Amino acid sequence: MHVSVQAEPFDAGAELNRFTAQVAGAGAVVTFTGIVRDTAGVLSGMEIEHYPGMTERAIRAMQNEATARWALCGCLVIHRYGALRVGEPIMMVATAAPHRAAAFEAAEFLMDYLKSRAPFWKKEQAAGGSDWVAAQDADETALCRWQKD
Amino acid sequence: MHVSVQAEPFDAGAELNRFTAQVAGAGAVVTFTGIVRDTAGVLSGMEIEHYPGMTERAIRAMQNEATARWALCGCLVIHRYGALRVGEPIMMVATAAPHRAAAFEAAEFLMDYLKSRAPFWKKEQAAGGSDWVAAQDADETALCRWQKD
Amino acid sequence: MIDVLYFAWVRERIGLPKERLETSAVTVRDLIAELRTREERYELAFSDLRSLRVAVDQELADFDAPLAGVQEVAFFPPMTGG
Amino acid sequence: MIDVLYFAWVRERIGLPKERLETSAVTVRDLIAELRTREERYELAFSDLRSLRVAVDQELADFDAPLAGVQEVAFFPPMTGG
Repeated sequence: MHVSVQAEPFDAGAELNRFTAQVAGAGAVVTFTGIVRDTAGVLSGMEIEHYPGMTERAIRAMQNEATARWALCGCLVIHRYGALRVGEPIMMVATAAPHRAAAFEAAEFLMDYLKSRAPFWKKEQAAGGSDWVAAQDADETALCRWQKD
Repeated sequence: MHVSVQAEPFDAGAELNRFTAQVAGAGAVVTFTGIVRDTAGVLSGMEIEHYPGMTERAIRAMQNEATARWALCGCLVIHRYGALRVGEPIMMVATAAPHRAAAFEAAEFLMDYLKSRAPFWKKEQAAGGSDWVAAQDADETALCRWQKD
Repeated sequence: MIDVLYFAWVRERIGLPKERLETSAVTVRDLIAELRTREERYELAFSDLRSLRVAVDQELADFDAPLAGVQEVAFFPPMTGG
Repeated sequence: MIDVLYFAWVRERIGLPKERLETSAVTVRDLIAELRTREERYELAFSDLRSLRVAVDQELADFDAPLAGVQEVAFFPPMTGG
């Protein structure tokens, strides 16, 4: 289980290979990489603010829950903050499990929680100014899927 | 859209980076890597047989359907055949989409179809002999999720 | 003339990966019936159709698929890729 | 004494990331009421509680969370990570 909250860019491919080499007994590895996307062709970059201390704590709690719930062989979260350029990776999640369903579900669980429960705030920068990204109702709704009955 | 059916091992990290560099407009990249797993600690390796010609054709049909259904920015499938050792990668899927839900769903769709609808057959090798891997009912059931009403 | 291909344990039971046959079979099912009468090893390979899958010209098909104009038929167990 | 932290547009509206306060507030809601009476910029930041989230000692909390023994309270908009 590894978490890194960092300002520097990272190499998703190198992280995937390092992760896979470390997990024992896994038959399935899933990764998610989030990339700064210039939706409207006007973005010059992105600034991410976070809450040092709480961020790592919140991510570790999510990793603990995912690891226990899906019996993961391994679990990685990298998330950047600070100034990011269009096309750069924002964050990455990797999960390893004996079978594919567990690896996929755990990765989606981590993504849904990182979206709405880890203290990061994105600000998009364009020529006309900069704006905080609004939280999506859909992201809040996505969490319902993981409620235990 | 890229498909490679090959005997040689591949570098999943390098493939992820190459894939990400090629897709334009994607905010989300999901990968799945399948690894030869020694469940019982007795496996010496795996042999994968396939149906040259039909394999590529079947995978391309799955990629076409996934690309249309989830409006993918890109889609990659690599699958090996021949002799594989424990711990080696068997296959890899990568999907790129504007948002995470589409990238995850398309990757799971491709995996479910590759499991049961692409002409590959796995034979596990152990000290005591070798045996064809039996198809799982669960893999057949998984396909129901993707039926359109 | 039609090419008939065998994969995995079907290939192992029959003892060859491919053969070229002259047949008057109208459907896949007819072809299987014809093959089963040939030799013990075919009877063994085709004894349980529930554990067999068939592709006609490289597309998955039913046992009732017609063979008119078909160049290639393949028999194999359920697939285990991924 | 309690540390009060502000993030994203809450920080921008109030104009500082952190301050140390003497307060007799019993709950988060009491603290917000206290802050709103201070200056226009606080009133502006706390005018719509539905668009605010709060963490108490680095754990997400309700506005009714008690402040006894608490060292750090943070106010921020809904999170947008991932």
